[in-house]
Amino acid sequence: MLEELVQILANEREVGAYFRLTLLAPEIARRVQPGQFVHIRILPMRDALLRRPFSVFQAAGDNLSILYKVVGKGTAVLSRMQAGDQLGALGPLGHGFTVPKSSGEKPLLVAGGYGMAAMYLLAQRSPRPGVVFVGGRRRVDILCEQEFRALGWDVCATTEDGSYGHRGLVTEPLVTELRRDAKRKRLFACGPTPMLKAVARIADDFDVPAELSMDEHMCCGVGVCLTCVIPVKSADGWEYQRTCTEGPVFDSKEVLWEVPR
Amino acid sequence: MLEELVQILANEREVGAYFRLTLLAPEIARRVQPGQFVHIRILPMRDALLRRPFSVFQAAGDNLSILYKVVGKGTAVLSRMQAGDQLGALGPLGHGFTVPKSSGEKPLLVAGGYGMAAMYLLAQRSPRPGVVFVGGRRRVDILCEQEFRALGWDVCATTEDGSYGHRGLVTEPLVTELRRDAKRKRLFACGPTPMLKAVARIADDFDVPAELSMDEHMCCGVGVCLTCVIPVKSADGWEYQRTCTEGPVFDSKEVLWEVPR
Amino acid sequence: MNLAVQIGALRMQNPVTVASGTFGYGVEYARLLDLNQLGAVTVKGICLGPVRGNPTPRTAEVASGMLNAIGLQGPGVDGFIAKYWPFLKELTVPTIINIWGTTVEEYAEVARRFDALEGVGALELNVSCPNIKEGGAQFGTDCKLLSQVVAACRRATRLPLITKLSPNVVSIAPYARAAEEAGSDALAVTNSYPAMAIDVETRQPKLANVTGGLTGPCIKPIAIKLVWEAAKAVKIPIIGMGGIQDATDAIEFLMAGASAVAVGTANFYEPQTALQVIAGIRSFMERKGIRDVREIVGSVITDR
Amino acid sequence: MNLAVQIGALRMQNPVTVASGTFGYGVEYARLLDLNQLGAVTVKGICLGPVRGNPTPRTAEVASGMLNAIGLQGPGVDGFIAKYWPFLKELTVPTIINIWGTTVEEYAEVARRFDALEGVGALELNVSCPNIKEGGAQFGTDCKLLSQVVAACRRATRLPLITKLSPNVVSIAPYARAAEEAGSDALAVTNSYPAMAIDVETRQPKLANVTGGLTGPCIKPIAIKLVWEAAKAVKIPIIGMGGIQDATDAIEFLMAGASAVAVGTANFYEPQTALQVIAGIRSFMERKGIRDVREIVGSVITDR
Ligand SMILES: Cc1cc2nc3c(=O)[nH]c(=O)nc-3n(C[C@H](O)[C@H](O)[C@H](O)COP(=O)(O)OP(=O)(O)OC[C@H]3O[C@@H](n4cnc5c(N)ncnc54)[C@H](O)[C@@H]3O)c2cc1C
Ligand SMILES: Cc1cc2nc3c(=O)[nH]c(=O)nc-3n(C[C@H](O)[C@H](O)[C@H](O)COP(=O)(O)OP(=O)(O)OC[C@H]3O[C@@H](n4cnc5c(N)ncnc54)[C@H](O)[C@@H]3O)c2cc1C
Ligand SMILES: Cc1cc2nc3c(=O)[nH]c(=O)nc-3n(C[C@H](O)[C@H](O)[C@H](O)COP(=O)(O)O)c2cc1C
Ligand SMILES: Cc1cc2nc3c(=O)[nH]c(=O)nc-3n(C[C@H](O)[C@H](O)[C@H](O)COP(=O)(O)O)c2cc1C
Ligand code: FES
Ligand code: FES
Repeated sequence: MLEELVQILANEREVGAYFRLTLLAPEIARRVQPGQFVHIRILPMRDALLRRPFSVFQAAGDNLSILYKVVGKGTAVLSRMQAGDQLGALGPLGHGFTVPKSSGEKPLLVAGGYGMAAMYLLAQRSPRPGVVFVGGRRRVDILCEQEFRALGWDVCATTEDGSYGHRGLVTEPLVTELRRDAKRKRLFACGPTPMLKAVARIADDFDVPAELSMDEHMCCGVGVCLTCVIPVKSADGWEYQRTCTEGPVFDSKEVLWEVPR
Repeated sequence: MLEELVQILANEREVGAYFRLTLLAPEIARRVQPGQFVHIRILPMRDALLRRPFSVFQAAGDNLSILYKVVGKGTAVLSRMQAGDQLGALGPLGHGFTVPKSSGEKPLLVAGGYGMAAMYLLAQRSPRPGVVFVGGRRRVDILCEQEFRALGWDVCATTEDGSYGHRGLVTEPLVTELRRDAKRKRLFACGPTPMLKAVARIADDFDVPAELSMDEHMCCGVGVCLTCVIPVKSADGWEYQRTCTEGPVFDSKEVLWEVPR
Repeated sequence: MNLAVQIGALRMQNPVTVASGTFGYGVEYARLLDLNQLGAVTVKGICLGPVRGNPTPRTAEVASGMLNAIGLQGPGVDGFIAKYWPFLKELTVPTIINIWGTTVEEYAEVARRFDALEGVGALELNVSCPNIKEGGAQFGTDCKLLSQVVAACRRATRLPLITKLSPNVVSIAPYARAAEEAGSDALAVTNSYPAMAIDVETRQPKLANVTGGLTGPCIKPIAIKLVWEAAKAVKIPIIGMGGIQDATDAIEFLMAGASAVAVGTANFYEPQTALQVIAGIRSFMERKGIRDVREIVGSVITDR
Repeated sequence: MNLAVQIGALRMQNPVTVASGTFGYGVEYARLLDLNQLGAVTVKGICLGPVRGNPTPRTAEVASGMLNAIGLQGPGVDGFIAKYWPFLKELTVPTIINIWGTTVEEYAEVARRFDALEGVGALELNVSCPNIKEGGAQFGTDCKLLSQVVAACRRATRLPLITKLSPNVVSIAPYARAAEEAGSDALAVTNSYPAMAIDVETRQPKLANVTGGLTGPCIKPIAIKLVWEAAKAVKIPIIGMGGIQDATDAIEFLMAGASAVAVGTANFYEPQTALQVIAGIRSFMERKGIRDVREIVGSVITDR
């Protein structure tokens, strides 16, 4: 874990509301594991103080990139920053995905929207290719399909409005695939919470292991503030665990989707 | 009085900590009178909310310019802004100088540091040239001397460290001039408060009229908040008057330099 | 679409006014905006006689806000009537007159004087100014004194009475109830918060008065909570204020339980704020299909 | 140049600690900064047994600050001693343990437990947490209860006691004096301020707990005033906190009367803040020719 003032090398619109940000962040880039994130301080946002968490999308040499969607105040300000501008970066943070082994289960990735960003390093570092199920509302929400194909992975896209790939939810082709053959598969998912919950249920139904990257609001990003907790099974029933520290990746069997009364 | 979102046309270092800012502000530029000011909202300064007041230095056609010194947070942010960026401008504000008449008294201008900025329009619009006494700590504090000379005015510069012009205080050559001949002269002064106070005393000593542009902290700039008041003589002793509305230019005879007990 | 709200007998064509002391006597801003678009104009605090106010510096900028210790400089009742009333009475929107005194009797006397003035919209009792030595906040932090002031003004006038509460209390509910029971028609929540800043270079306080009132976006979360608690405590309407910069802020106050809102500090840096807030509330209602602004009032969902 | 200060029997090598709840148990930041450079480490509030805390969302961003309603999640005394004490006791700087309870007896019991633990620097009594139903703030807004809690803890331990006062009072002076008289060695001023925010799109409060505590630069002017008033009321030293982002902020607290300061919310966005503050105080002293940091304490000039 490191804190760096990093320089923006590029910050360009990918498609729709999605931007690709490349940073010169040698120390973090070198250390990052798939599924980890960086906590970014957007310096021009002076009255909004908190950092914003983003999955590390790609890391190569001294460079690190992020794929982000403009959703609010911080990402809007970020999208107007330019090469040469500086950001504060804290990372790599969190507990990432288990990188598949060549002899292990076949990885099936499930991503919704910018969830795709958390998946690239995993696909890249996996010794065996698998399938990425990627979903979104519309065509523009299907990100970097070609980059995953270039790694030798199959990509199965779904859009809710049918404007691209299958029409429907991303979990539908996943279920089809698991119905065909659920043996020796492992699921890795990142996306909106309802999608993660659906994936957890599917994993349960088919009895396949699944790792979920949870998207919770964060404050410190390093485990001290206890903002980002989710209820997780524990020896004495359940406990709150920190998404930024014990997560963001959790075993789907451990996540409780509601706080027990 | 108008509120405009205005565009920066140029924002360049003049000398030392002084910058010259040119704005496209047609409505304000057209209306401004010598000694009036604009109240500027520096938009990127998000946690610092208040506007900053600046004298209008020059106005020509649709353009208006300001000569400012970087002294704190707002002026520092302003100095990093670029052509094309936007500012909020409220103006023209305040009660300015009395423009000399061709048959009237000879204008003697006294300026310290950025006080020079408040003087240019007055010199330009005066039908008869006079003398500008300009003072500063060091050579870099003597601003736009050539521009005043180009209007046909005499410029008499003083620096405290003697690095340029006379060595000493700006009021010394003024006194020399008045000793020579104080008849049919009118003083106009803008600068730090101790300088204004000295000018007021000199005006009194030589019995010449003097108009002083007071530099007080402001908040609203339009007379509603009552931040910028100074004690001024009135029918029933004294009252607080607003620098932004009744001023910034006051008759030196009316200004009380201390609040009466 | 209905934007009108009722503050006691006072009808406002929309729920947006300006906060006392941040809009002078209206006339100063008349060249910048059409005052008749507002729900009401609220003027700077007035007491019986003219007041010079505090020495300078009187304001200071702080993170997302400002401090002030103006000390209620003002022309007094007569000065106000002579100098500003001729302009204000010609407006088509009502004027809310903010009043104060140093004794219960003085409050009542000022109320009586304005009762005699034709056309006043409402009186707002400032029992919460932190910046004067006598009067002001002491009435707002003592339930008994508060009751006395409100009751005395109630007897002195038939004008709608709005009691402006102090934020500087452990719980606002008893004060809200005291004002209601003493006959106040509405509450204004909240005034500025006691605070201080020091210039470390000179070691002097940034205000000549040493302490002052904190206002602006920095106090909004405090003000929202006070409005929410006051609204649960009383039946009379509340005018919410504290840090409103845009329509979203205003709607937050309405949802917390305010029937109307006032724009304060924002006027200083963005004089069009109140008008922008009105336009923004309108488009929020359009977008959400809300027909009557009163449906928004108190609509926060506190049980998940 | 002397930077060391004394908080009761607790010696701090410099006047800068971190605020409880914003620095975990120290270990989490150990990879980012050298904890032994601090004046002291202050840990998250601990009560007798483990506590799960409030449902989420627990924090929300607001103008120049944030709201939190964590609900004092923590491992309890035993969990803390097992999990975090082995690390903390090896530090060369003292640990201040922030404690709380839901009854006077519980406070005393926690104090007793830590009295038995070798090497604790001081206990900070949190009588001012706005985010739990029982305990917390009620002890901080009632002078009698406050006296009882402090006195009971005083009897339970010889460790230096720091009473952390609530900002949510009409005047802090009586509370400061009550804590002093009941045997507190120092005060911490101030905790977070009760507040609330609403998401107008969903109409839900931004915190699951509905209300929470406001912290960060937005509350600094309030905190400075409280420190100044508390310092006038008592002789015991004060640890000042509330919105400190840099050395200038810290010096402002020292001038107002604090003998030491704590960096809170700023840790979340800039973990190096406390170290930067120490360096900044040092260079301020160099620039001004100040030999001993204690010369700065209370040095504000309030008579012009
Ligand atoms: C582990 C993790 C990885 C993430 N990776 C990515 C990514 O690769 N690409 C991407 O576009 N986004 C990612 N996000 C979501 C991203 O953090 C939010 O979109 C961003 O914080 C929104 O900031 P804002 O200021 O634009 O929104 P605002 O709504 O203005 O933010 C207000 C507050 O809410 C928080 N917030 C708002 N939405 C979210 C959200 N969905 N998740 C967490 N906090 C939120 C902000 O951090 C801020 O504190 C990730 C989130 C987490 C927790
Ligand atoms: C009528 C008038 C005309 C002026 N004309 C010019 C000009 O032409 N060129 C120029 O360089 N400066 C001028 N000034 C001064 C200018 O307003 C300040 O230098 C500026 O506000 C400093 O802002 P800051 O954020 O950099 O400083 P900070 O110290 O960070 O500002 C903090 C607060 O103090 C106020 N403040 C600080 N210094 C002054 C000051 N000297 N006068 C008034 N308010 C101050 C700021 O407005 C702000 O509210 C004028 C001031 C007035 C009142
Ligand atoms: C400069 C200034 C002067 C004020 N004068 C008064 C006043 O005369 N009477 C009063 O009741 N409130 C006064 N207030 C308080 C405001 O009316 C309002 O309650 C407060 O500023 C909170 O709103 P805001 O955060 O939007 O400014 C004043 C506030 C400021 C900033
Ligand atoms: C997330 C969070 C958790 C906190 N937890 C505690 C706590 O457990 N005990 C306590 O006494 N204060 C707690 N506080 C209050 C801080 O210690 C401090 O008093 C307050 O945040 C003001 O300082 P700041 O503005 O620098 O953050 C907490 C504050 C925050 C923001
Ligand atoms: S974000 Fe602070 S503990 Fe996870
Ligand atoms: S700055 Fe507000 S009255 Fe002059």
